[in-house]
Amino acid sequence: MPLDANEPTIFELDHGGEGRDWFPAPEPEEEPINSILPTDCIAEQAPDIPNLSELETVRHFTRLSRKNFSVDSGFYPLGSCTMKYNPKVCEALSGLPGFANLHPLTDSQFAQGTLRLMDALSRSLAYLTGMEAVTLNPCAGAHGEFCGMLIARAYHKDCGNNRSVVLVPDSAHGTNPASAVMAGFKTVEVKSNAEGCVDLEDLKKKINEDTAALMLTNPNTLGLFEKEIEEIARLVHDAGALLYYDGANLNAIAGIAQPGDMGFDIIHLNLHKTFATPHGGGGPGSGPVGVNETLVPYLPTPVIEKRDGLYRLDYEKEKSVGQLSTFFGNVGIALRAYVYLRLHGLEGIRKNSETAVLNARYLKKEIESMIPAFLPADCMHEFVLTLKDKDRFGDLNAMVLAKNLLDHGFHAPTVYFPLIAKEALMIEPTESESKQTLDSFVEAIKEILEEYKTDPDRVRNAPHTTPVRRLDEVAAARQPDLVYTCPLCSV
Amino acid sequence: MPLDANEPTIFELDHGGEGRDWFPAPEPEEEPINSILPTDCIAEQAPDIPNLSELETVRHFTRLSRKNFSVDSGFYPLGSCTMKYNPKVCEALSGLPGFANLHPLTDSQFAQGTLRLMDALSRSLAYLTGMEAVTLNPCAGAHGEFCGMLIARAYHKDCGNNRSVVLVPDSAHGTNPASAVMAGFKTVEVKSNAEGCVDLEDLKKKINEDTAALMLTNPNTLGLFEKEIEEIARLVHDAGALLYYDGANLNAIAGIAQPGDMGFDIIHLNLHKTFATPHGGGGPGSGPVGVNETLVPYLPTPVIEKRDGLYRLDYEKEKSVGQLSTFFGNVGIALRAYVYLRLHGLEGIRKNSETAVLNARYLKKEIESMIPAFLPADCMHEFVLTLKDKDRFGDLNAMVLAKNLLDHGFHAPTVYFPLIAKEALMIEPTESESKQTLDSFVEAIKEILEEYKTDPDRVRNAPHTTPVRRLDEVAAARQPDLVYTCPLCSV
Amino acid sequence: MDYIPHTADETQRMLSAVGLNNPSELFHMIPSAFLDPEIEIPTPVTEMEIVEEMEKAAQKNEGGSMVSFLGGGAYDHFVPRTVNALISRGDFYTAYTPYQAEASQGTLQAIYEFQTLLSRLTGMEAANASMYDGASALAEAALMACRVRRKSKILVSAAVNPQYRRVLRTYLEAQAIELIEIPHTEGITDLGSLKETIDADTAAFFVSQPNYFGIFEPVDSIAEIVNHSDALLGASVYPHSLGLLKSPGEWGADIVSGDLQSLGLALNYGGPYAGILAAKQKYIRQMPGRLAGRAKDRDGNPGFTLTLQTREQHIRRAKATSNICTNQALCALASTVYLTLMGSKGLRSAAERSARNAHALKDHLCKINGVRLRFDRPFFNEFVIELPIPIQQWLDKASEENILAGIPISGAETGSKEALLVCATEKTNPVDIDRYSHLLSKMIG
Amino acid sequence: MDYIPHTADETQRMLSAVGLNNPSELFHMIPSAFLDPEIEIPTPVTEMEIVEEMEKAAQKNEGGSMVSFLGGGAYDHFVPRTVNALISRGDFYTAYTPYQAEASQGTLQAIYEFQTLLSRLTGMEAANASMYDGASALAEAALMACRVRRKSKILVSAAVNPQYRRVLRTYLEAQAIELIEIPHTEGITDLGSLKETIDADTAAFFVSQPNYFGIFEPVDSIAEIVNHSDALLGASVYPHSLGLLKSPGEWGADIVSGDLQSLGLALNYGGPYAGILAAKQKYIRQMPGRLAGRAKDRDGNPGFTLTLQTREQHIRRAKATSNICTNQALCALASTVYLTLMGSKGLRSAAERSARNAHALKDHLCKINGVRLRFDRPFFNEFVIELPIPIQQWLDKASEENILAGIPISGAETGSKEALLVCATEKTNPVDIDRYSHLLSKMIG
Ligand SMILES: Cc1ncc(COP(=O)(O)O)c(C=O)c1O
Ligand SMILES: Cc1ncc(COP(=O)(O)O)c(C=O)c1O
Repeated sequence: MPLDANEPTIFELDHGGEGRDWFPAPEPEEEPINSILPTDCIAEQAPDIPNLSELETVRHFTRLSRKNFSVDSGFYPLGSCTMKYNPKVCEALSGLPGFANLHPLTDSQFAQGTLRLMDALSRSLAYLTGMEAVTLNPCAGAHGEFCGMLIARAYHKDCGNNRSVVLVPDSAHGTNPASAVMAGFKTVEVKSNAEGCVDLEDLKKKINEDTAALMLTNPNTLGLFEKEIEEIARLVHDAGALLYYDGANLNAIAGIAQPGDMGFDIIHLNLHKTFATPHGGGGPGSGPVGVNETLVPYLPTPVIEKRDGLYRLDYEKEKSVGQLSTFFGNVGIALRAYVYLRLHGLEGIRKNSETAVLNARYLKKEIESMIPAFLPADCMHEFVLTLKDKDRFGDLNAMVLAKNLLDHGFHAPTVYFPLIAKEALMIEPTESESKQTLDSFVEAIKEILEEYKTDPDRVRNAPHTTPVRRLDEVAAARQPDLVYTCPLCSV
Repeated sequence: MPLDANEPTIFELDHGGEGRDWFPAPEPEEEPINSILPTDCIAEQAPDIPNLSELETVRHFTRLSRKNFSVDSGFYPLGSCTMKYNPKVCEALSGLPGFANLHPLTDSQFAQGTLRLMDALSRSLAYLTGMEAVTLNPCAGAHGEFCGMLIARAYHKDCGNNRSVVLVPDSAHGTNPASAVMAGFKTVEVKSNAEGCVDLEDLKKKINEDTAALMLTNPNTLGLFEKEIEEIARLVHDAGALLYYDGANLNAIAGIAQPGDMGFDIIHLNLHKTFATPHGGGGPGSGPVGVNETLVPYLPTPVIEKRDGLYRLDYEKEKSVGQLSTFFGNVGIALRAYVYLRLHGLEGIRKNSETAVLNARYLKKEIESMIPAFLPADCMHEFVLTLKDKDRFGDLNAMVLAKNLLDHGFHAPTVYFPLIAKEALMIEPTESESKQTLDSFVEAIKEILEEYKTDPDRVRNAPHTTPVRRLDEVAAARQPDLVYTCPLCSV
Repeated sequence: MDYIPHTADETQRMLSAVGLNNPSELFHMIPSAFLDPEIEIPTPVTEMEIVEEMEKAAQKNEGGSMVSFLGGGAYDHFVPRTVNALISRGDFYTAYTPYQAEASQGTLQAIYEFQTLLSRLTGMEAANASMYDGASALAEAALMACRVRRKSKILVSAAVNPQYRRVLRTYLEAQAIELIEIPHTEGITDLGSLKETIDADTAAFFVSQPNYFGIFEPVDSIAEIVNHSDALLGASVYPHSLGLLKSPGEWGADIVSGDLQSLGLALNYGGPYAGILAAKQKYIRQMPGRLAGRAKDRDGNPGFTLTLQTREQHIRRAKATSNICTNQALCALASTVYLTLMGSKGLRSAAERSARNAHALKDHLCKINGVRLRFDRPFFNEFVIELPIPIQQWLDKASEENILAGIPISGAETGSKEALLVCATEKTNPVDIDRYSHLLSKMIG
Repeated sequence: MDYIPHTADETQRMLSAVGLNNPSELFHMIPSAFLDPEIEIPTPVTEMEIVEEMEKAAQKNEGGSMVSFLGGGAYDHFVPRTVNALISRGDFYTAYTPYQAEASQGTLQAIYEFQTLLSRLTGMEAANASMYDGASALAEAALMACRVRRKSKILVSAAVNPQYRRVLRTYLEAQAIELIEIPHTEGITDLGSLKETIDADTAAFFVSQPNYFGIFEPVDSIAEIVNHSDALLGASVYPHSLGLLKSPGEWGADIVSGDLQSLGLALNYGGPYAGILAAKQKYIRQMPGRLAGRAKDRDGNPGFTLTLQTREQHIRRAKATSNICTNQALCALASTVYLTLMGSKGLRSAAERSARNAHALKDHLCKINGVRLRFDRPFFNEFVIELPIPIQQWLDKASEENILAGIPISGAETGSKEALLVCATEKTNPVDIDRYSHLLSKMIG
């Protein structure tokens, strides 16, 4: 609808409004503000923010929202992102006033409700993954990785050797090496073998007494289970290093198998993936970190403890890696995950994993005859296609296919990741999607491939039906326009 | 976006799901239900309702919502409907658990919060309109009219004469005659004069000792103030009849002038217009009725009364016209209106009326050069255009213009109402809309008239950009398809 | 607080454009005697202040957080949180009646789905887009029956909810339609009296299943009697029960009314709820209210539109089938979402659970000395008990313990002494059932 | 509860399609030793049950409904109800990071607007799309300064919130960056010590305005000192105060961090909040986190896209400016809506009102015998008082009266004995100010 056409920014909508009286006017006898506060601290004018009417505001953001694709509006098979259904009840309950209005520095005796739930959630996550203890403090997956790497660092230091290298498979998510570096490590890449898994020979070559940890995603970012995990764990532990689990892909195996069992020493989870907290257009998430028994003392502060029947927060942990966030991370997100886990129990979580894998396996099977998978092995909850065969696909590359899917009413899969797959399309259907939806997605791919034969130009130039067409990102990066400047003001 | 293309019904989405366990399973030792309830009352099968997953449900209704035009998404100048901004705070506060969870038959001592607000609202509405008392029981405007007509009936009966006729101007809203008939009256139409107001001569001709009431909208449905209102009131009262005020158009004069002052004996208000409660896609609304002192005993039951500091509901009112709804009408809507009124006070309400009139007057002025107004007089909060001049507009009639406005991102005005105006377009901008929006609406009309010159076919065939194009209403009414029947089941 | 977008300068420019200097001049056509009235309503407050005021007022409704055994036409059923999440999309609730079909396909399709769901639940062939509430829907159903049969006498069972009967009386009296109440014997409609009273002038007989006392009416016998006359059989139903019970269509009803509240709507101290009106296909042209239908657009694509509008006031005016215009659309949408979420399985188990809980409660209570069922008949999820102590005494005691113990019913209604209508739903907690019976038995001693 | 759409039959058909009979076969590649672990998490409950459980838990948070004078990095500010109404649209909150620009214009434009609002508020030329929270944003700002200056020493004022300093330490230690705290003298940064400590190796000095004690720092003098070195001047701000105070840009900051919580976010026991990171244009290529930019589409129409992504981990991996991926986007959206609703006027009056209320409270309290300001300096909306009685005694007493009276600050922080950090906002009610001082003066006697 033209309703959804170009929407001006709030700065362009600004027509010089004088603003609303949000608060009762100060009593006439009240002193002027600059006799209360030092004049030299006060700005002469209020900040340059438009004063729109409430309807102008509501309409603006309502219209913007309609330009978004979302899980609530359609299939969002974005690989590695687990775009599953975010239950509304989790939203509603985490927002109850008793939770929402609680100040983080409230004496813990008056915050027992939230503290108990946080404790219960971290225990359940520990049981589910087979770890000894879990902290909810990290705000996202990468924050969890950072936390985990700090723990690895502290542990090795404690053991008297400042190991400086973290091994990261070439298929790993970009946050893995970045987090290791944030924690002061150097990273060394471990190759994947022809089957898409860690190349054991390469690992053996690269692991040594300077290796602090190996970061592993399992199933890995190709959607494949690292079958040699026992051998990998043995190699890592024999070298005196720690095995780190990137839990972004836990949705394939939650309740089915435990990272703790496989030999992982440190893990992080993405509550905004496996535990269905919404992605929020990019965040907030929550990245709890679990550790084995040895590493418990290194967990970040504060730590929730129960004493004399009361939960409290302990900031004084001698060996802790310290504090990671202003307070205790994204508590509101943890509450959502708590509700989700309570609704599911073990059976529900297992069924999620099974269905997530079944959906991926089925979808892969249905698509494979049209577009080859990057690797033939049975996938877990996601899989990677490759359009690298130019003879077959011409210039219908991963990006082109992605943009055409938008025109068919689907969000695009993840493209060009993992980096080891050329022209990669990474598809994760999640357990929330019906067979009907998967089938219609297959149908859309078929139609696009057909259309490419009859009208390649239209296909190349997709999308055609989105609020904007393809954007010139190169020009945007060359001359970044990051903040609105009034065209008249700049002359 | 193709996202918003054809969305199957829930019945078509049904793929035979087995349904969810919404409740804990009955204990195994529990008796089967048909040993608790008489078997012959129990249906063999559960009702034939699809079992969709929660995501299927959420996605379906999210997608449907995106096919709607709404005040939150754009300008909605629907005449007579007062599509003003519905403040979110009114929604949020009326839904507080203390209000939402209150059972209507709760002992009134435990419902003092709501009762006090209802009492306060009805008093404020009475003060604002100059009436003696107001009931909140009617569920909508037409329900209020029905209530008002019942009061008129009861009053005349009490006075010993069963007057049987209600006079209704030819410009009146359809509910006016329909409500009079519901209350057992016959209706007689009073003509409008050339100026669009009640024709006093015709009124004099038709009013007599059988006249129970005259129903009047002021400003009337042409958006014109009935200037002769004092004379009309005199004529009506001299004939022993009552003067009824249809308050659908109060948004023009709320706080500026009082129906009570003008001589109206009974009024109804539309909280879903002047008091900004949302229209909900067709309801619920609320249609409070106010009366003068004489008529107070006839108000419907229950009546809120305060005794010994406690509010209670009185059902025993000897002269009352009786009960109109299961409980006390749309309490949740009244709460929204209460919040709205508290936020505005008299000054705010007056400013609303002024701005509503200014916006209409301005818009009329800007459009008039392109499309003539039905009548030249200065309008109040709305005005009527006419496209009846075929020489000038050809087949660009009211409906065609309306549909083209949809393509320009605006909701259409009310068309073909009031009936006395040919090819009528009735435009009510409300006070919520900015000058910028009004100007862009004028621009759109200009563009449509231009386009009609260059590409009349495209104009005739609008809309082009809506989720569906023009629907065949004639065929739909000839063979009504009112409920979904599975195509396979019907063979 | 104001929600007006104009700057002072814009207001001035707009005034100039229409040849004025001052906003007060806008009202020149209003006789000056009427202008500038003195009006004493409270001075405005800010959003921050009204939030505080309303939160306090909500807390003053102690009943809103008490453990409730109240039914009698409004029920505390479980509502998935998703219902509210969906109907609170502004795209739905800030739209008007879908007169411009092309810009209202969301609302229209939802109405069509609602009509279908309700016709399936009631066993009728058609249902409209909603009436105001259960009582006014019953009244409109009675008027509709009179139009269908061109008669002006209505019979109603005295075991129909008294609030509903009051509203029915208001509506029928206005049009001078005769209304006769068929008494109940021991909690069900007196069949003998019905047989005697129904006659060739009767347009319809209306019955509730389950009835006001929660009791199952002998609907098959009733249908037989009514079928022997020319009258229509009308029903007023509690739709929650239809997850489990035979539909009115199955037992022979021609017109069905009821209240949607039990299908996903909050209690809200009585409203907004919404009325159900469903009927056999052959009667739809006499139906009041809005109807959506499926249609084809210019390109042959399916779409939805309001239809059969010639029944309605905006076309037919004085001759319309009803005066209703604004209805309870958003409530109907809530019920549509609710039904879709619950599915057939959820609906049935909700109804079963309500009945089970009520029977558990009854079993507990009837073990107490002197407490007995007023009517010893099968019931659904409400029942009437007599106590050996004054009803009000128990209600007062219970409320001290944070319990709303039931709705007092007068001796006139029960045909004996004052009694108590007690209700359970699928939400009723076993712990609370225990507490109720425990407290009562302690009090009776 | 499960949210899975498949029927048993569909599951079977899909299994067959991939050549399996049984879901357990899906996991054949997992060594069997790992399969079927025993896991003891609570058995599942229904939505109906979890609603009850969570409502009870929420009630156990007495602090959530007490009258609060707590600040110290999280503030109880007024938030228009419209903020939540808009950000709770699924179209926003169930979307991912806007990597597919064409399908994410809503999110992208909102980020662009957010960046603009924040750069205006802070007086910087650019701002990113959010960090995790105020403390981690400060830490990332410090790392950014080290990259910009290619140095590895950071100075921070001891009057910066201690929680923030703890996090800063965690981040800097990891990369072996030296962190030196510049002590405060009587509540403001010790200028002498700063002057002495800052040297050619210093990448940046970070200060808060107002600082942790609520006190205004002598930012002009600080800027002068820092400008004489090669170090950057970094700020950690309380953005609510920027409605009224000079922006960090005005007093010479190069990089600004802070927490969005005071701009429209609920307290939520500490999160989700979001971090602010803004800087001068010349530093943006060293900025961590996401940035949206305006661009042109193929038809020449304006649109928005993520930009300068080569700074980020998904492109640059180990060499990225930060590891951040998921940020706090929805919180940034909430702040964007909040700021748009409040407008410049609302923001300024909110900040004024906070300050007024705090000063009124201070005036009341300082009249009480033995109560005095720890630091006699101008403050914004928080201040530190010393009491003639043990702090905990007063806190206990106040909480009995439903008041959270403040945050205890150790003698180590104040440089003297234990004291109390007390905060007021625009929401603080005069009645509660009276109660606070009344109770305290009664207790002190
Ligand atoms: C495999 C993998 N690891 C780590 C992350 C980082 O998680 P977050 O975005 O929560 O920081 C992601 C997120 O996309 C991921 O897919
Ligand atoms: C002038 C007029 N009168 C009466 C009504 C009827 O009000 P309601 O729709 O609330 O029944 C309307 C509604 O559109 C109206 O415009």
